[in-house]
Amino acid sequence: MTGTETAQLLTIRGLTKAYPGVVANSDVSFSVAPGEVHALLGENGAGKSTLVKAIYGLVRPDSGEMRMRGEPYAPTEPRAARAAGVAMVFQHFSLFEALNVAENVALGMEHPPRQRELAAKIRAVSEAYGLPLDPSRLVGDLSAGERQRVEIIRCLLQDPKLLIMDEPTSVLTPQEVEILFATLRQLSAEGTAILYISHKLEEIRSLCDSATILRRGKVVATCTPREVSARDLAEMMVGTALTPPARAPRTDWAGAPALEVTGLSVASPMPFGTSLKGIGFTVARGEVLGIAGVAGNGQDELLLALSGELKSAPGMVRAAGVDLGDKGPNDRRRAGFVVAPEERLGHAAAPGMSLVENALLSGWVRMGLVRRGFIDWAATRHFAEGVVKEYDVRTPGTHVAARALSGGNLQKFVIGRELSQEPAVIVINQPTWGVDASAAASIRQVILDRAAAGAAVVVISQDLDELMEIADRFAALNEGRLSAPRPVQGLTMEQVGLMMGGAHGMHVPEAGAADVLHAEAADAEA
Amino acid sequence: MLKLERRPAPSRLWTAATPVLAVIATMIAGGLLFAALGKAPVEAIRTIFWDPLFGEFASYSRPQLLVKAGPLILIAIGLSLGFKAQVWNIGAEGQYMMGALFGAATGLAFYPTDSVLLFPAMVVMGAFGGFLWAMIPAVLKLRFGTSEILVSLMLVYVAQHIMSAASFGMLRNPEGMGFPGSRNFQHYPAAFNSELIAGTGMHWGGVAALGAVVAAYVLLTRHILGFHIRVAGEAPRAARFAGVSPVLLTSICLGTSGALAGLAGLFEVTGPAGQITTDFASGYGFTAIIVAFLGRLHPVGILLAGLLMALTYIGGELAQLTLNLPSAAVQAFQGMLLFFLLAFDVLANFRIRLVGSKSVKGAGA
Amino acid sequence: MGSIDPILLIASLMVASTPILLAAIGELVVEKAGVLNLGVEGMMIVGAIAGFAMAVESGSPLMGFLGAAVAGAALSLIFAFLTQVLLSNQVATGLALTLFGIGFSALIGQGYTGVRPPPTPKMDFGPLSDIPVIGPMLLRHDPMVYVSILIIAAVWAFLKFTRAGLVLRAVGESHDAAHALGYKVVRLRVLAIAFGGACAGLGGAYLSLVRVPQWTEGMTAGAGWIALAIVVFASWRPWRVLAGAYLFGGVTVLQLNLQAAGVAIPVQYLSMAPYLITILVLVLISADRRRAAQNAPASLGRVFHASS
Amino acid sequence: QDPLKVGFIYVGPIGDLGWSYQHDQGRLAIEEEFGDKIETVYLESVPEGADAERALTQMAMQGADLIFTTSFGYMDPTINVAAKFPDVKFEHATGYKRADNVSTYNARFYEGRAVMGTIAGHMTKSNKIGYIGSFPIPEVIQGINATFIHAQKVNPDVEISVVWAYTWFDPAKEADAAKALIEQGVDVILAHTDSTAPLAEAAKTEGVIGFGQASDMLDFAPSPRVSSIIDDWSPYYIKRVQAMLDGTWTSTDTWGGIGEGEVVIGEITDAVPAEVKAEAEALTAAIADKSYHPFTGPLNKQDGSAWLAEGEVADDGTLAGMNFYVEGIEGDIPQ
Ligand SMILES: Nc1ncnc2c1ncn2[C@@H]1O[C@H](COP(=O)(O)OP(=O)(O)OP(=O)(O)O)[C@@H](O)[C@H]1O
Ligand SMILES: Nc1ncnc2c1ncn2[C@@H]1O[C@H](COP(=O)(O)OP(=O)(O)OP(=O)(O)O)[C@@H](O)[C@H]1O
Ligand SMILES: [Mg+2]
Ligand SMILES: [Mg+2]
Repeated sequence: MTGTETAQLLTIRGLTKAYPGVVANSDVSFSVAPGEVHALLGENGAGKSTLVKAIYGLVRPDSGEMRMRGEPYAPTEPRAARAAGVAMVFQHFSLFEALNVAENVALGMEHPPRQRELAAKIRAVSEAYGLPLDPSRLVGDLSAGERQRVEIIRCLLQDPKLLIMDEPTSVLTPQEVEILFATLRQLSAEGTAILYISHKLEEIRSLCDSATILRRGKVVATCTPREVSARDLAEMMVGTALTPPARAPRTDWAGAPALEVTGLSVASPMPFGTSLKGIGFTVARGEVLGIAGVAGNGQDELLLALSGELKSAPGMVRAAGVDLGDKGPNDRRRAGFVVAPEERLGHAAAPGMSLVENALLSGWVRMGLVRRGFIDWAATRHFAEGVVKEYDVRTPGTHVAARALSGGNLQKFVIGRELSQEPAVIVINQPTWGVDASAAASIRQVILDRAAAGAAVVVISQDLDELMEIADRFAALNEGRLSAPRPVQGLTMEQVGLMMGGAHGMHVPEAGAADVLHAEAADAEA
Repeated sequence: MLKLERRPAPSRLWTAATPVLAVIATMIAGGLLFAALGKAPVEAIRTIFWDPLFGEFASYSRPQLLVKAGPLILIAIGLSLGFKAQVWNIGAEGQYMMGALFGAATGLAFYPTDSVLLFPAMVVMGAFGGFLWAMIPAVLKLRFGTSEILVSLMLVYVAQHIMSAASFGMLRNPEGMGFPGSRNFQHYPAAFNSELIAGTGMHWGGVAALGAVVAAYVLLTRHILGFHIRVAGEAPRAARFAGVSPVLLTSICLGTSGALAGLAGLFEVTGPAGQITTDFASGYGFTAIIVAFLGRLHPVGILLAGLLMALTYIGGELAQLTLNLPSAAVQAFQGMLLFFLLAFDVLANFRIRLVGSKSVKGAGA
Repeated sequence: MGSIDPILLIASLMVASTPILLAAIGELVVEKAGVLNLGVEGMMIVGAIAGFAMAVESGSPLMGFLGAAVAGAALSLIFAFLTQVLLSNQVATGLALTLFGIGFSALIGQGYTGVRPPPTPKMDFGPLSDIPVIGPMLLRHDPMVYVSILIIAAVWAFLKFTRAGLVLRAVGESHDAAHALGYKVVRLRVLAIAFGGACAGLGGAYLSLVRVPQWTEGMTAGAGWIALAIVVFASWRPWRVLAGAYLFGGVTVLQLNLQAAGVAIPVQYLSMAPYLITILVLVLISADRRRAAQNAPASLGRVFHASS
Repeated sequence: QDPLKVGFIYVGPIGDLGWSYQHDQGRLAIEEEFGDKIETVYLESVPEGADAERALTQMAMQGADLIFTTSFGYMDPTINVAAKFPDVKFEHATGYKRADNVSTYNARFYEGRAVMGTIAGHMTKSNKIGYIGSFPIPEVIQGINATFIHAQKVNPDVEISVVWAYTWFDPAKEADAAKALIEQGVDVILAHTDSTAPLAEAAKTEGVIGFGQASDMLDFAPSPRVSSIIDDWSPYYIKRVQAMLDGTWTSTDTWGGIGEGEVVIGEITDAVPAEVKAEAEALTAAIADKSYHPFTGPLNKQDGSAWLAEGEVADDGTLAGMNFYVEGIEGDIPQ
């Protein structure tokens, strides 16, 4: 055992974990020192989450070894990991909507104090770190950013030696990200090691001391992010060179706006959802409107209201001058709408059904696959095969269940199914969510091509870079309200952040926040 | 340790094989149960499964299978549509009774008549009665979000009381010496649902059941409505995306299952049962739930499952007669059949793996 | 003829409601853990015969109740195995459990028809039970009436104040999140199911040992289903289960009392009343959708499969 | 020669301790009586209607020579199956349709009720007796009337309250009904439902008595069960099987009572004063030797209209279709 190894907080060597059909981690080795902010980079499915789940005791590696401060470390359950000083903020929140903040925090702690003390502690620590939280509120009523604070506070209260954060910033505004980073820097200064997973390369460059890059489960590179460009990082992840999408010159189409939304207000159908309040915008033919916003500010509801799944009042939605406000999804499809929701499995596609059946799902109206109520399966199969071929969907055939496709391939199928219907209006939520860089580029390209062909496009996305790349105009959703759209040209990140709502009630942590924390932790022990 | 791995798509082989496996496992476990009761297990199993089909008096019991299976299949087909769409109508028993009541009341209102229109009118009213009764949970679910499981079930008890009130009051046979129960339809030819071909056990109820199997098959495989029902069960949000209105779909599923249960009740009361009595309902509505699952909610599967269930009833009776097997044993046996089916179901959707505890090096070093 | 004495009415509705009360509070815990077990009727009736047989064989009603709890829990473990390990559909499995329980209880009960069980003595509160009104109304019951109320209180305190109760609610709320935090979802659910089975068994035994007392086939006569309705009716809150069960028991007893008192309401309508009133209250409870959605365990009835 | 095969079908489980149980006791009695000259088979819990017809057919096909169908609802199925099997003899309980190979039989339970009514009239201190009725059918109404007439005879102040349970068999409901009656101040409970639940409920309150019904229910003696009215089908079954063996079976309509041994008054316990017991026994004897008929005038109907004149005896036809209360009973018969 070398000296440097004992100086490290966590050392991983030769860790391998296989799932049926995929090796999620293959012979992965790296180490993290106390106070180090270490990035894990990689494409979707590269194995980052699997790796940190192994550290947190949720996944049992098939082989390999882990050491904590030089001691063998093999947590069999998260409790053991927490006891060893590991805390984790999950990629998909591990929160309970019907429970309050204090209860949620207590669930993530080993020996939580009594509710009243815990509430006081949450208040003190959250104030000290500039992340104010009311312990008695139901988590279901919190915004995405506030929910993440719950997760972070839960970790902080345990006084962790190693803090794992799996894509924490995808739900934050740029201002909130700044505050989070201040918190993390402070923790790192106090000696807490941080393992940080993100797809936002600029963030990584500004925050992290070192990076390990994974591709298809293997470590392909390590580097110091400050010293390389974001583009280099991306190419290391993908393993090929990337080309940005090309835009055709703008054509000016005559006539009424293709899509006109006025005073769109609907209540959310979800128990803890966000209602839409007086949304209005127009999109001309050939135009791409980008709608940004932190998750949970009404994106899902906006998509539902545009697709017709959520009924609005007459006059609120018009296409080429025709009122579709109170029409359902299929009437809107007849009027030229196509919609691709964010959630591929379960919303855009039925997981257990074949690709042929999933092609029928939304394609039958515009593609004429049903005659007098009876399904023309041959034509449907033909349509599905066409989508698979044209959009390069990698699948053994159209008979396989949607569930069996990888996320990226299913996304290509869904986008392809919608875009090949000769649409007049396209609404897409998160077009490249969970899709690797090259596929993402081709999806963006198709969207631009459709716009060039005269379709009006609404892209809702949390990826600001993506919106900047393909949108003509830009608007932001904030608590169910839409800001006035502005041309993308000349917009700064600062302005974008403010449009998204700035930093919701947060402020930069005070000096000495850690003292509060440690005092609290000492109390907890007592 | 056993570990389950989800298959990317359900295995066709196992989907077909598991019911057979379940029946075999039930035979074994049932044999053990019968042995524990001091009966010869092989003989008991043979009496239940073989004799009604190929035994000495099979020429009588085979048509009876149809008579018994008819209402089960008819009701189960309706229920399966709902179950596929995750609409849980478990009060078919009540809808069955209301169908019988509406239909019988129509017939009796015109007593005596020999109009050929009477029977078709009764059929329509029977279906309507069941439909109406099923629309109560539908409306309450859609309007107030009330659980259809509980409402449809509570309505069974209410229907039972209406049934008994009717057989003592409104529909009581005026020539019945003061005894409860309506006139017997056997003696009312215009309203009687007689055997279509003597000795086959086939009456209009059986025809309707077969018709329902075919219609459901076509609906589910060829028609967009059937496709929407399947999507709604598979992924409710995807169904809404596909433009399916949950209100409409819930109403269609509950209404259809109610109408079919009502039809079953009508054909039963005008045929095999013959009259409205307090004890008219004998559990078809509940047994049909089992038939629906046993048939994996597939029309052809339900057809086979209905026949299998009828077989266990008739065979169970034979076993009671010839081996003194208590009727409770047959009921427990049917419960086991369903348990095994559900247990083996896992094989269709999951691969089962034996995992040894692989060592993680760090732990030992 | 006579009029109805409210004191006696309350005293008798407490007894009449105890079986459904016990079964319902057990099911509440099961549903709070995110599991829908429709087999309550089956577990109750198996509890009824098992408790009866135990009491008769041992001569002790206490042993009977213990036996019933064990038998109910044992039967519920079939459900637990099928739904939690083999991931079967909970609705179908619950129905199968009921079917099986009714048949199975009839089988093992064959030697016990016509047997008289040992009497369950009343609680002795000494002179307290002579206090006017309170005494005859509340203090002259058998111990199980008080045990059932204690169980309600215990479940309430457990869910509200203990960490295990918090974890149970968390598992029912989101099994994936609970799993991610390292809680043993399946283990906890199996325990909850067993508890529900034990309570249903106790409820059944209360029927066969105290309320009737006798063993007869099919004697639960739908009480298990009522218990299920009461859990929804109570919007998953323990004290409301008490209120719901007493309301239902009250309506049942009241209709017989009205008949006995010679009130001229048609009998058929009176006997439908408990079911109609249950439906009515279910509607009122669920009409407030947001409240209903917040109280209902979000994972209720969903299959949990941890893939890692 | 093959033994005579005798079949029974029961509407409930033989373990119901009531109606089906008593018929099954009759079956056991003929087995006892005739030994291996006969063989018996039975089917329990057979729903009325289509299932009954099939069960009967299967039984006939399996070679039964004589079949007892023991519930009113089996009437039409019995007639139908009998037509298909002219060589098989059928006996239908409580019905009114007969054929060459179908007999009917019933028991005059009201005779027993008259005795119970006499005891009840003497024993009640509150002058209130309670009656749990199953369904409002003639047989049950006969019982209520007979009880009331004889209770009133010995105690002019007596009142009767009737609770309709709408079930033959639901122990919990029967217990609740008994309890409701007791809370109304009733201190004698009679039931025309089949479980022991009403007696068990009566046992919980000091001073309340009841009667065994259908079977003797001796477990509850000496109190609350002070006597009982037992359906004893054995004498009839033995007689009919004997007729089969002798080859003298013909289609008959039998309505036997105490005299024929079909209705038996269970032992009257010491909880009943000796003189009351003696009076009850005298009444039993008088009914048995036909010197007294429980429905003997003068009797008025509930609405005060005359039914039977002084000394007039009700005819069987009226009794079989009885759908009215006699004068003095309050409340309506549900329709
Ligand atoms: N429970 C599981 N069962 C089977 N395969 C799994 C499971 N969890 C993950 N995988 C597979 O393992 C691989 C690595 O997944 P992982 O979640 O670690 O990726 P990731 O790098 O975190 O991706 P993302 O950026 O999308 O979060 C993927 O192919 C994934 O599909
Ligand atoms: N939970 C799971 N159970 C079974 N198989 C899974 C699971 N998750 C993923 N897989 C399988 O693993 C493979 C990889 O899936 P995944 O979605 O991780 O792909 P990916 O590497 O992210 O690819 P893409 O870049 O296209 O999204 C697929 O074939 C998928 O069927
Ligand atoms: Mg991940
Ligand atoms: Mg992926």
